[in-house]
Amino acid sequence: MNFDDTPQEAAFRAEAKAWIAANAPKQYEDELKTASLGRVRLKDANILQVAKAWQKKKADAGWACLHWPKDYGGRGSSPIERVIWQQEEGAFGKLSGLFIIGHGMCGPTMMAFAGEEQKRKYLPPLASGEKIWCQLFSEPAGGSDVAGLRTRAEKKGDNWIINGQKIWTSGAHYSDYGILLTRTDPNVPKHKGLTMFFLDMKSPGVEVKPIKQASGQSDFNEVFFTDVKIPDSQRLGEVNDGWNVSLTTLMNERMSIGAGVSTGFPELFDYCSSLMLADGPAIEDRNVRSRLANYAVKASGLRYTSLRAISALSKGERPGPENSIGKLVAGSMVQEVAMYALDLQGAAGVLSGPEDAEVAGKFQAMLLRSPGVRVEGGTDEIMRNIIAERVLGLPGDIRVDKDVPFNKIP
Amino acid sequence: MNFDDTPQEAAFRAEAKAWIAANAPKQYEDELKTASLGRVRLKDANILQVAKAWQKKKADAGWACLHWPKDYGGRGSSPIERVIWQQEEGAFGKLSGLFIIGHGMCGPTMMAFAGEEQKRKYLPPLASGEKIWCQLFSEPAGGSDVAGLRTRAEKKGDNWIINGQKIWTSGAHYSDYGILLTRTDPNVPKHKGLTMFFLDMKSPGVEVKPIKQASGQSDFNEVFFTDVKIPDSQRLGEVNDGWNVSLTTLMNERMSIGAGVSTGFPELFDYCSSLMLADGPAIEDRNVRSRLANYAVKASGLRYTSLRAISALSKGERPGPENSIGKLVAGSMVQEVAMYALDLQGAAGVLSGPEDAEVAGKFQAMLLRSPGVRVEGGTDEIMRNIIAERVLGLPGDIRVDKDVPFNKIP
Amino acid sequence: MNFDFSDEQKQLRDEARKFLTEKCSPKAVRAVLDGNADYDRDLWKGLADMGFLGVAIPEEFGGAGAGHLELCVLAEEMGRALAPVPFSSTVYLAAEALMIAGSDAQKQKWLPKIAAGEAIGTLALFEGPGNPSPQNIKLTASNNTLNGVKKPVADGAIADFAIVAARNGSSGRESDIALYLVDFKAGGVEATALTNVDPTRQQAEITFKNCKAEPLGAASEGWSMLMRVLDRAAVLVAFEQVGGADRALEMGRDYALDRIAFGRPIGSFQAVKHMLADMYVSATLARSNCYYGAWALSTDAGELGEAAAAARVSATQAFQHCAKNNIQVHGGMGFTWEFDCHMYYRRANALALGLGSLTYWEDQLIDRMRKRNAA
Amino acid sequence: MNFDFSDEQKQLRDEARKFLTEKCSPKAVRAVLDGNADYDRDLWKGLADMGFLGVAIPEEFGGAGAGHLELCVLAEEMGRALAPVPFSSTVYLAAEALMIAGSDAQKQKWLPKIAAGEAIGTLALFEGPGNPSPQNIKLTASNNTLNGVKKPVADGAIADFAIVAARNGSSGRESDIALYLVDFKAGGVEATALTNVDPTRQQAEITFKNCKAEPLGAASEGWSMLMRVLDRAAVLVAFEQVGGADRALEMGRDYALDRIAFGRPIGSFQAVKHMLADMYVSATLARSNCYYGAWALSTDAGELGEAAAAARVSATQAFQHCAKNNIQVHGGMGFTWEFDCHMYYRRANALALGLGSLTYWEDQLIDRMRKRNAA
Repeated sequence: MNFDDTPQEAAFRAEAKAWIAANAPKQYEDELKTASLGRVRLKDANILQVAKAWQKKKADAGWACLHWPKDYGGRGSSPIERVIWQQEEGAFGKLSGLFIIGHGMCGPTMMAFAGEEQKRKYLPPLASGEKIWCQLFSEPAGGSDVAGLRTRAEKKGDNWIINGQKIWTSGAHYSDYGILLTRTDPNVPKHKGLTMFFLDMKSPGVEVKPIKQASGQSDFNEVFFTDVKIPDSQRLGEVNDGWNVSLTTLMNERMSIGAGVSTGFPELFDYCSSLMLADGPAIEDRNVRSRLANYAVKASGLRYTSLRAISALSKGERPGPENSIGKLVAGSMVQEVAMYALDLQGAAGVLSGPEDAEVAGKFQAMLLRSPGVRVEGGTDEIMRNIIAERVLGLPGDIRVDKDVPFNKIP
Repeated sequence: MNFDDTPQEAAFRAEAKAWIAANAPKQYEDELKTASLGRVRLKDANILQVAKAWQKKKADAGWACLHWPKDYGGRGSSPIERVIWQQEEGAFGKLSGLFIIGHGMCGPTMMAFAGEEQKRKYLPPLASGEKIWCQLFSEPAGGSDVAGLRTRAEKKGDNWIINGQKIWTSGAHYSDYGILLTRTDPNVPKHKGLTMFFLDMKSPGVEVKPIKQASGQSDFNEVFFTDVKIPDSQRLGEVNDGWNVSLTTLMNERMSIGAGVSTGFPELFDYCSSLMLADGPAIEDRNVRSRLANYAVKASGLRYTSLRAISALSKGERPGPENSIGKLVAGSMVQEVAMYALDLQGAAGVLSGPEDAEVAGKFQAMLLRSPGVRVEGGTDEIMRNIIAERVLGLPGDIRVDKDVPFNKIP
Repeated sequence: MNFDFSDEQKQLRDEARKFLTEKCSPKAVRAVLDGNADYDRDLWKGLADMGFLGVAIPEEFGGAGAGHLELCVLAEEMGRALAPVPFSSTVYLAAEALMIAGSDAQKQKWLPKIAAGEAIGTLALFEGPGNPSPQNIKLTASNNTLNGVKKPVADGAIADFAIVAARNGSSGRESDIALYLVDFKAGGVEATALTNVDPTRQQAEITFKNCKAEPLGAASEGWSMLMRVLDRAAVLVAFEQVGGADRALEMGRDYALDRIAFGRPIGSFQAVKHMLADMYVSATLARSNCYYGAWALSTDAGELGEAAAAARVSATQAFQHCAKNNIQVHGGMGFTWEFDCHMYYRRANALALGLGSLTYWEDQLIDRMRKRNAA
Repeated sequence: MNFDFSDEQKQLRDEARKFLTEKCSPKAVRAVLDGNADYDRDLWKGLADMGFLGVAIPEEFGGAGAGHLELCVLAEEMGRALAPVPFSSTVYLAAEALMIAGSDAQKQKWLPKIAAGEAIGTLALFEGPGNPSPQNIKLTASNNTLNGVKKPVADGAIADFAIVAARNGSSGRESDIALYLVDFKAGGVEATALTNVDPTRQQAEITFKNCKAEPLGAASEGWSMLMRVLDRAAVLVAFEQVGGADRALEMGRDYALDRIAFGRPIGSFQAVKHMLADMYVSATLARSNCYYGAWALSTDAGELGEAAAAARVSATQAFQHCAKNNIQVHGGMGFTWEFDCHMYYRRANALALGLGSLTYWEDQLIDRMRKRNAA
């Protein structure tokens, strides 16, 4: 049991470190480090431009999408090299936030189901960040029940005509392309009537509207489709086999590790370390200490769980769905942490303006953003189901809609 | 909003108070007061004899089963008078523990379904505690799914022949009679093939075995039936209508209020009030205080919830299933309280012998008994279902066994 | 025993609910949330016309003289409706302080205006982070002139007057703290609204510069009067919290019945059912604790201190719990600005802090239980 | 990086599990539970023969000299199997103390016996309620003679020797505390077994009356050596706790798959599924914290103090959580003596206290995190 790199790993790390030291946009490092929950923003610069520039620079030097084949704009690296890169890239990795969906979900799906020409055409600019992709699965009627989607695709000659609405599409407003899951046959059970496509987001009939979140920010969009035309050549997988195609996408989402979930603990510990309460330093208050200790072991537990997953990777093993505990634990924890931090501030905890609030309103922002964390990318309840079914092997929920034609489901 | 009795209530209270002061077995009061979770025991006396004597005394003076009709050994009191009696009887009420099943479940079922002669014959001695009754519903295969029971009753002439096994029967070993739920038709869906009887527990073929609990005590029994004969005249309700009969019984169980669940909080507060920790009185330790406050508001919340239910009674309203929160909250709380009390004792918390352990091992006994509280009379999960369905009106669970003949269910 | 509200009080509740459903729809609340108004003036006027603002104010001072049980009933409804008006600062804090400590002249001047909706009052207590305690009060008073800064002050920038806790001694004892009444017209008062977690209830910073003030009550008893005001307000705010918790629970329940996923209402999944059952449990425990608080408040019983702290702790937990999990039951939609869930979440977290933190009240509860046991 | 046990260590685990499945069945554990034996002598002998007792003892002292990662692996298996033997007291406490502080002669005398299963040792630290702290140690030592009472002492009434924490000064400083080694044959030792929550592991009271003892290590460093022993033991006990938690989780999972209610496996109800998922989560967090502890223990890293406290806190919570809810998943049957659930519940609650309470270790964790941040 050790934390040492293998010689090859060490060599790779050194190379990455050196290149990053020489090329990373240092001027934003501090701002990126302190960025809290939700979409990262920069005070005096357009995050999109900064991110695209950094991604392009990485791509030109062969540091983009490391685990992708060279032909498609990657480096053909091993999973562990990818993790080492993430460790070395550190705060600058937050600039990749805009590409995560494209690199983590759309790319792998294209790689698995697009034609060779299409791959050579679309993947390199996706890897280099010149083109941004989004994922169009969720719908208002869908929610956790992704396969319940209603967006219709009807064949007209060599084209498909799309009508419907998607929601929770992150980055749709600045995306160039998207992968789209549609219903092509409502007369069969819901998982059997879906088909996947990719499309140009600039196509006529595509309308993007930002969603204002409970937190007041807008990290997501609604996307409306009115008679949008997609050539059959942009179909991914067989007609009505879209559900299986989408599983590839979702699996890849869950595979991404080391990314590190935010628990809010480091922020809370720092805050308590300097905070003075009525009768002494907060850090010496036994109630504070007990709360901190309980959060501390969750935070460290998650950290070491991901180190174990990385070790599995480095041995060429495939880390299992065990990783889904990260989001489950961190989601409700970050919310509790925020509430407790406000509690420690007393009545003034209600103030959220950067100038009036403690530590620039960090915890107030955390409080307002945290409910989303328990929902996005799978609710706590879905995560528990995943753990219970895939890890512990317990039976799935009873599916009343299993063999019912979609258009017969209430 | 006030805590005052109406004039009638005040008069009744005064009468009860006076009679109890003059007649209660004072010598056991302290012991009864400090009795913790589980079946009450007395050091130098047989609890069964003491309890029966007190019950008989009450009956002779017209203080037994107050809400029952006079003809059946009761007093024809209003529900609120019954509560006032319980308040005045105080710790002596714990002596009624042995009769709770009989008075709370068997009696009402007999009243609703037995013939007039049978009622006049069986109910008065039940009320006076001369005869003790038990309830034979649960089975090893049943658990939360009571209607899944397998004990067979087959008609032979004017008799029914019973074969099978019951479990979790409290007091079976000292009971004279019992009400018994059996399966009379396995070829119909499970709720439709049940029939209820009452029987003499001394009947040939009835064998009672105590169950040793995880806590080491034995508060319950298994009861085995081998070709036990029950005359058809002791059938309660129609053949195959036993499920509806049993609902009467179970409803009555849930109706009993004011009984007061044990949360362990008063014991913990007293303990902390005198306990010294390394750096001062426990009660001044901010961690202890926060824990205590959280338990305190649960305990007081339950206390006042039952006062609200009593007020409803006193207005002649029927308190709803809201009362089922009591057991749900208290069950897991008493377990947490016990664990925390041991934690406060440090390594010595592991000692459980009355002479070596803190406060005579009260909290160690609580720790070992508490898991049962979360299960007996409906698990936490069943309680949450009851609240969700009967109080909040949410849908029942999906029932795969609903219309399936019993003998076709896995 | 009747541990419940009277039929008349229940009628008042129905009346208030009907009124608020009409005059204080989510749409109305959003007008303030979105910053189109600092509070809902029409609603405020309406509450005055209904006689709600002065329900607990004696008739001789222009109120209805009904009592505090009636005020508890109204507080619950205000919480349910998220009423975007300075009700708690004006009615639970300013009016209560005046009734406890005010001179006849002071009562005559302000209480009728409060009842008529013509004056907004508040309590200026906090000076930045921290909970109520004498040493946290730095604002000075010398010959009735105040200098210092209070923040946050609920509804401070829309208030006409404030009860101010000030330091007029340096013995380090509670007796250093005195209460003053400041008419904002008097000058020397500068109030600015501050961004806060719940925009439907204003928070402000108030700077007092050589500000003339009149003493409220005996100087040396400032602190004990303040504690009494906070205890009484704690019960009333707890009713607002219970009202909010109940509403959040209902919203979650209704959505769980409507929303279909996997071919069935999500309310048929135990994960959702049991989440809602647990919300019901904490809301019920809080309500019961509040009823005891209401009894103690209305009878000014010796138990008030303990009852208020228990109601406060229990109701704070319940509203935060229900508001948080109401969003969870709603899933993604619950996290949109468009759905109302977040308005309850914001209010729950704001009310949790307004009179001092949960931890502070836990501490108060234990102190008071110890006193009782000692007695 | 390889943040995992090596293949050899995993082989050792399989070997140990195979051995314990055979030699330490629930039936064997019950023999001790029911009081038919004070510990399982055959098992103890078997562990010696397998070389498990001396796995971390250097070869020169009759051990296998394998190391502490191997000992962590074994500890987990001992926890899984609820092994009713004095393993933790003898191996984690007594042997560790000897290896840290013992003279060559002391090591030569006792370590080989431990490895051979011929000597049971323990640590006599506690004197009634309370956590480890110098002022809680009243037992006196003057010219190597001990007087006082220790309680509880794990396996005290079956031990052949003990490491005793004693007071040999009254400066009120940690340096007043020294460690001594007492051979129970020497006399002046009276040990009685005491009833405890987990009868499968003995707890005793030991009275030392004019008992001759040899100093262990430098007198003035008694307390710091003791702290070091406790930190090392904390990691090892944490592995026992994780082993127990995992087993309790498996028992619950298996029962949820077997047990049919309402016509379906109870494991298909979300209430049960999610309870088990949450058990899995805490067991996984604990395991990961323990791995870090194992690394720090085996490398004697400066992080040991913090890592040990984190492993201890996390594993204590996990085992208590899993043992408690394993009973709940089993419903009524889980509360019978006949089912094994309660044996895990008892062990979980006993291990939670053995080295000092959860609260104590939470406190230690924060102290150590502060030190690191200060550094």
